[in-house]
Amino acid sequence: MTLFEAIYVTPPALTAQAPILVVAGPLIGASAAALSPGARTAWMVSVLTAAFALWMSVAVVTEVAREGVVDYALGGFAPPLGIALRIDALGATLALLIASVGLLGALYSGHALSSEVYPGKHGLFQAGYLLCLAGFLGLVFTGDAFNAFVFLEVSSIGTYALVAVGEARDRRALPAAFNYLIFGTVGATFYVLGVGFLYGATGTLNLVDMSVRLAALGDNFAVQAGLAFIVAGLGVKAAIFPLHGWLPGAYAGAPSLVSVFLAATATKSAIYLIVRFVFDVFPTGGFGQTFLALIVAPLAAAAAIVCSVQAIFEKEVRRILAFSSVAQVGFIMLGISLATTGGLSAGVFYLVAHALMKGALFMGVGALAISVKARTVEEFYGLGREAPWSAAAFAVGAASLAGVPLTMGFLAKWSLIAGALEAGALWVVATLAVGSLLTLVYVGRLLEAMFFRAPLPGATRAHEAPFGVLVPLLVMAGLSVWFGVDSSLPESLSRASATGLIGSAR
Amino acid sequence: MNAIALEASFALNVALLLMLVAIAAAIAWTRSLVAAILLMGVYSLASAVWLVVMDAADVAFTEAVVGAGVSTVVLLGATLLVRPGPVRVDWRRAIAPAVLVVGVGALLVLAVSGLASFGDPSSPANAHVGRSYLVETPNDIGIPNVVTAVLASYRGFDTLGETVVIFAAGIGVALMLGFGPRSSLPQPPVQPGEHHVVLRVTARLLIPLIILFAFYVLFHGDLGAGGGFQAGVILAVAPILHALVFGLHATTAAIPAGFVRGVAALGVLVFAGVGVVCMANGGGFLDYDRLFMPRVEAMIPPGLLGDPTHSHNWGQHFGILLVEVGVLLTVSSTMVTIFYGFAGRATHDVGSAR
Amino acid sequence: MTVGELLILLALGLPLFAALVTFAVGRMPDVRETLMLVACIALCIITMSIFVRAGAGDPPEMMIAQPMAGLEFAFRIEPLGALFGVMASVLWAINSLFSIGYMRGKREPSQTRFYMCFSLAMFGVMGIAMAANLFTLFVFYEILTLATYPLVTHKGDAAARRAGRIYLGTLVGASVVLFVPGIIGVASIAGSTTFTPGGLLPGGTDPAIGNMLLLLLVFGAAKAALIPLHGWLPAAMVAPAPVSALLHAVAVVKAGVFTILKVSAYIFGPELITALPAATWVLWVAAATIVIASLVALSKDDLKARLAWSTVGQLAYISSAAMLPFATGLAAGGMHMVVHAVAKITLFMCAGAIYVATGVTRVSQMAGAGRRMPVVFTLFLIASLSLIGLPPTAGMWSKLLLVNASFGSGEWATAAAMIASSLLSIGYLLPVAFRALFAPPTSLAPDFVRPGGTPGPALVAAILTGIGCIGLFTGAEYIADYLEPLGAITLLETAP
Amino acid sequence: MNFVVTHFNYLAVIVLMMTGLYVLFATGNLIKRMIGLALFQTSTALLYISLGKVAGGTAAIKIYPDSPEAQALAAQLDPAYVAQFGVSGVVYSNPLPHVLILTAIVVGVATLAVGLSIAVRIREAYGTIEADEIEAVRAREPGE
Repeated sequence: MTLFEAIYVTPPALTAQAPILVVAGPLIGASAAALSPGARTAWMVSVLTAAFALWMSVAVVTEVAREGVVDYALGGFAPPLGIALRIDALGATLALLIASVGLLGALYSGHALSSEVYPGKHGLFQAGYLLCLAGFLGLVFTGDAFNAFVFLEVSSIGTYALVAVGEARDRRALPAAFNYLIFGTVGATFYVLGVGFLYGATGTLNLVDMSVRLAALGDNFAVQAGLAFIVAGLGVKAAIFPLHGWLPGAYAGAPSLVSVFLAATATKSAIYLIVRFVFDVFPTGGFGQTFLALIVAPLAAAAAIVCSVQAIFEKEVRRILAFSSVAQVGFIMLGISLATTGGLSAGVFYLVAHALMKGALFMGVGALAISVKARTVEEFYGLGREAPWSAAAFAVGAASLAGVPLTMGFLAKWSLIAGALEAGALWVVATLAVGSLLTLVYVGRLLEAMFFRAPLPGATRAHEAPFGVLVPLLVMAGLSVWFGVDSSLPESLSRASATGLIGSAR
Repeated sequence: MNAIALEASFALNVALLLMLVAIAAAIAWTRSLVAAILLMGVYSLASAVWLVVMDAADVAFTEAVVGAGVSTVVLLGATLLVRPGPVRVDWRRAIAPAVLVVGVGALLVLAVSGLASFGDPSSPANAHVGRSYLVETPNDIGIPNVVTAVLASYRGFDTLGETVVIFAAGIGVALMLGFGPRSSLPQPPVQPGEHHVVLRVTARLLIPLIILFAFYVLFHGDLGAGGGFQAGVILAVAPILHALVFGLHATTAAIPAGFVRGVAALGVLVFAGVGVVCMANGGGFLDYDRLFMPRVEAMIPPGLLGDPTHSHNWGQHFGILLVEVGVLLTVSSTMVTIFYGFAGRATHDVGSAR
Repeated sequence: MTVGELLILLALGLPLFAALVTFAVGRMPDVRETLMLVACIALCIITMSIFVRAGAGDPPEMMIAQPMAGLEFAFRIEPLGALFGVMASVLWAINSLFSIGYMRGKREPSQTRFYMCFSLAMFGVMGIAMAANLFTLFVFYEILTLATYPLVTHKGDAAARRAGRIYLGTLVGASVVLFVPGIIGVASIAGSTTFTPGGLLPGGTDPAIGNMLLLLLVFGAAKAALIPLHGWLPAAMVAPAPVSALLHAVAVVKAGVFTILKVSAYIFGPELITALPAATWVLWVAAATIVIASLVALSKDDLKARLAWSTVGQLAYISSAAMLPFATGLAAGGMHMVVHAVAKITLFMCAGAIYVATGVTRVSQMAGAGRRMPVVFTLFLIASLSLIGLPPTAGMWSKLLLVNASFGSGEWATAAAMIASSLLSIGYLLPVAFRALFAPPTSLAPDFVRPGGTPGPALVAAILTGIGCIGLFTGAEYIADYLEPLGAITLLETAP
Repeated sequence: MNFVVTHFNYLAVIVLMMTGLYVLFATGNLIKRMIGLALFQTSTALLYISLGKVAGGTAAIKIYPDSPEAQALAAQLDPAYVAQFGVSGVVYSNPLPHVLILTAIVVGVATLAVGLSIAVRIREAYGTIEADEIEAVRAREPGE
């Protein structure tokens, strides 16, 4: 974080307001996008809004680097009466990630959308996209348990519709979106239930106030069950095995922009909230960590193995990537449930790495599918020659996913295993090793199809994606490489996140 | 304390809850979709009554309007569009959910055993922040309805989010179902209700009354049960009634779908704009105390609300009013968008994709 | 930029450059191959000057990047690596010469891809040789795996694809599941992965952890083909002969044993190796590998399969050497690495030459073939002698040193296995050359399928390495001196 | 038994919630699923409201302390109770859960609208709203 301490990107008056602007900016932008007369205007609104959110996120990150934690009381009321934003290092990291992916996604949508969504719906689509962006950003910034639910729903309601829009390409998007809506709403309601129990036991919704009161309260069934419901509810959104049933269909069916954005941010923000509750709200070393270690960690390990195997046997590229996401969430949760500084920091690092690589992969799939409607692995045969740049970016993302050295994915796996070794959790090391091996198998299959196979006879020739699609794709893939060679930026952010949550002592 | 009054209200509470359980069981039991939907409406009405017993007047109002009104209409509309057969029941696929439900229920029973007794005034939930709102509202906000004060000011950010959720739902429905009937479609030769003179006259009379009532509910929100949401839903009834009696084409001609969509976005802009104005005046986002610059606030006549002796936080008053207007705009236009979406779909040949 | 850094960049850059040039001028075979030979020779010069500098106590080093704390991408040359680099570059040059003859003789398809991957593999080997730490070594180790994969599947038929899958699966799988956790374990104990003379891991490392790390790293380097991770090597025999030569002599397998030697010398250090029971366990596995592989080799009729199994056994010699609780073992292992490389590449080039000339692959069909190809089979005989360990070939010295080191450290089982294996290798190698050269020609004696027999460049290459087998007999002392920093050996003292 | 009385509301609400959840998962009809979901969400709201009820309290719409209504309400209660838990002489129920549930109800109807519009599009695309029939159609599609 020391990197950011001396950086000032905004005038002081704006810096003080930056936290709320990160969230309110996209909300206002969404309205503007919905009001835009044409597809082009809506796209420009989307890009400008996302850029603004990124700018403000950077301002918040620099402020967090200086202050440690940034508080922002909304409505001028001090918490717990009013709602407060509370941004710690982890929240700032996530915001930076979400806003960056948001901007790249917005840029990408300029061309990618036209082949997937009717032009007349672009304005609404961009509005929905910005609402999702606002929702995820709000989720990682809020310091209020119920406000988090509201932002969870802001992002979710938008997401359901955006996934369903994928019907224009593939009608299976519709049942997938419906499924997602059912799962997601049950999850959100579980979260509300859990918050209800915590509220019943503490009388407050402010997370800081809640943690103070929980520490004084000691063990209580309402509190423990409350956490269980919160983790289960958020676990649906985070696609923690076995609550991931909605994910493969949704990622496979959604328009590629939505898949990119969801894969890179949706599960991540839910994971963030779980971490927040377990490590920040619940007392250190208390029930929350026990719950993670005893319930979540075994499930995460199961996900890392089972879903990797499922990915190996999938035929459709997007579904392979989707199952891979579930498995990778397992990796992340394994790191987090170690509950050590090393493990948590590795989990956060992995989270960022995974967001970037999956973003590049889904963008790559979208770029490759612009000229040919390639869906299955067979239809990907030979695309490596026909669309070399898109394929190369895809390959970089895949390499990072597989953990090839000098990509961010390698460092992520490295720090995860190092964290597990440090914590003495050898079974985690073994799981990670086997999971990585399985990852290599399906990644190898994808790359073999693209680069070492001749196109199927009769397949239409693919063309390179347009420039506007290629640039964000290459940037996204480039980030995976850059951070793989010099990881000081994400490393320091994740380290600060972990020490902010559980201290550097352990 | 007077035990009899408490026990009487407790007995009412128990009776209503048992009634709700019976209705829920009937919903689970029935194979008719229409019956289930109507039972849902009854359920909402019964829970509205229960909510009044629980002193939640605002929630009761909303539940009656939204739960019994909007939800039922939307469900019925969707049912008409999909023309389903009877719900099939397969006992084998009921086993796993039953096990799940029993498990989750057991966990919930365990959880509530950790909660304070029902009605306990000293429970953490009632003693901490909840009580603070009651104590502080007269000073901080200065309006009688504490629920509105919390909703629009203390937790105004939640309400902004809530407005955005509604807006998002409008976007979602519009993306799915389009924006009312396409202009290319031929106008139906016979308007529905064309020959029902009584209906038309009654509707013409009712619509202004509905609009009037909506604004009453909006402005009354500070004082009693009511506010932007309820008012928005009621306001939306006016064009919906118009469409039902005079035909969707007539309504969309008067209030185009694009306009409605714009108003929905405008509502969010109004709400967020209030927040931004507060920020521009040096306060925090949605800090209504900074809604006006001091110079402007001094210009407001003390007797504006008819009671010059009572101290008013003008910023809070106007801030709450403005955001309620924003909520009203978004909610009413989203409700109309949803109606346009479902109703417009009906004029298409259902069953052919797009 | 210092001269040392320049040398490192050149050593890495030349193979990459060769790959690019091959790609660029792929349509002009003559230009392509000339440029490649030029690059080969230039690389030889570079590695030799690195060799000299390292020997003179001025090892080139270079830091490229530091992705994370304790994780460096850096190069530093030490004697073993310098030796490995020279060996690889010289044999690459010779093998390129051979390839040109072989590929043209067989009119193989997709030669451009073939040469490109060849150069990329060399890039990997150079990185491995010069790596300053385990992480850098690992990176190039994987590059080598990936670059050789298209070579193994060069034929492109179902069998080749299957072999490729086994090849990639075993090597990458072992890396991910064993080697990477091993590296990370080292890093989390020592704080870095830098190769440190005397051993990186502190002497007081918990034996339980030390055992685990040693096993992870030794078996993780699956290129060393210790049983049970040997399966990829015979499977990869579907590849063309130059590839087999590259895999078994120059690049892949040597990278494996080189890794084990480096791990033993610079990560654990002689002291820790002596203290760890796992070293003994590895010795037993290696001894078993030596014996089993020799017996299997004896049973194979296909010449290349026989040579492959022989390689499995010979590699286990070097792995044993790395585990011997005796410093001389390391130097002996390093020497055997070179000696075996030269001998094995000769054998494979001979096998390739026979195949190109006559289309014969089975030993049983080669009786009397020596009459028509005396030079090839004489070279085969010389290389066989070196592999068995008989004078006047270099193999004598290295085997003697290895057996001596085993006895010296009380590892009787290892010594016995080595001796037994040498006897067995007489059984599976000598008859090939003898029956070809001295048996009366039968009606089954193969005819040339290619007019002119062995292609010229291939023959020249084999002759060069054949001379090497004998030349190293006299030059062995120089190698021993050079490796002295690892553990002093004097040929005269150890020789009987 | 005492637990059943003091926590009766919570137990009844649990039964309601679980009925909703059961309807949601036990049926394949998409609209019935949405009904189950709505039931589940609405019932969760009842839990919050139960949490906020204060015995003898009234709706949190300020009644001026000296007004006749306030006096009438206070007369029904023990003065000590009013003094301890009342605000300016009137006992109110907790307004916070009401606010939260207002939000939750609105979110519920938003979900319902979006869910049903997707269900309508499913009917148009697949000709059915039964989950197993949709699954059967999907299974016949290429690429599965």
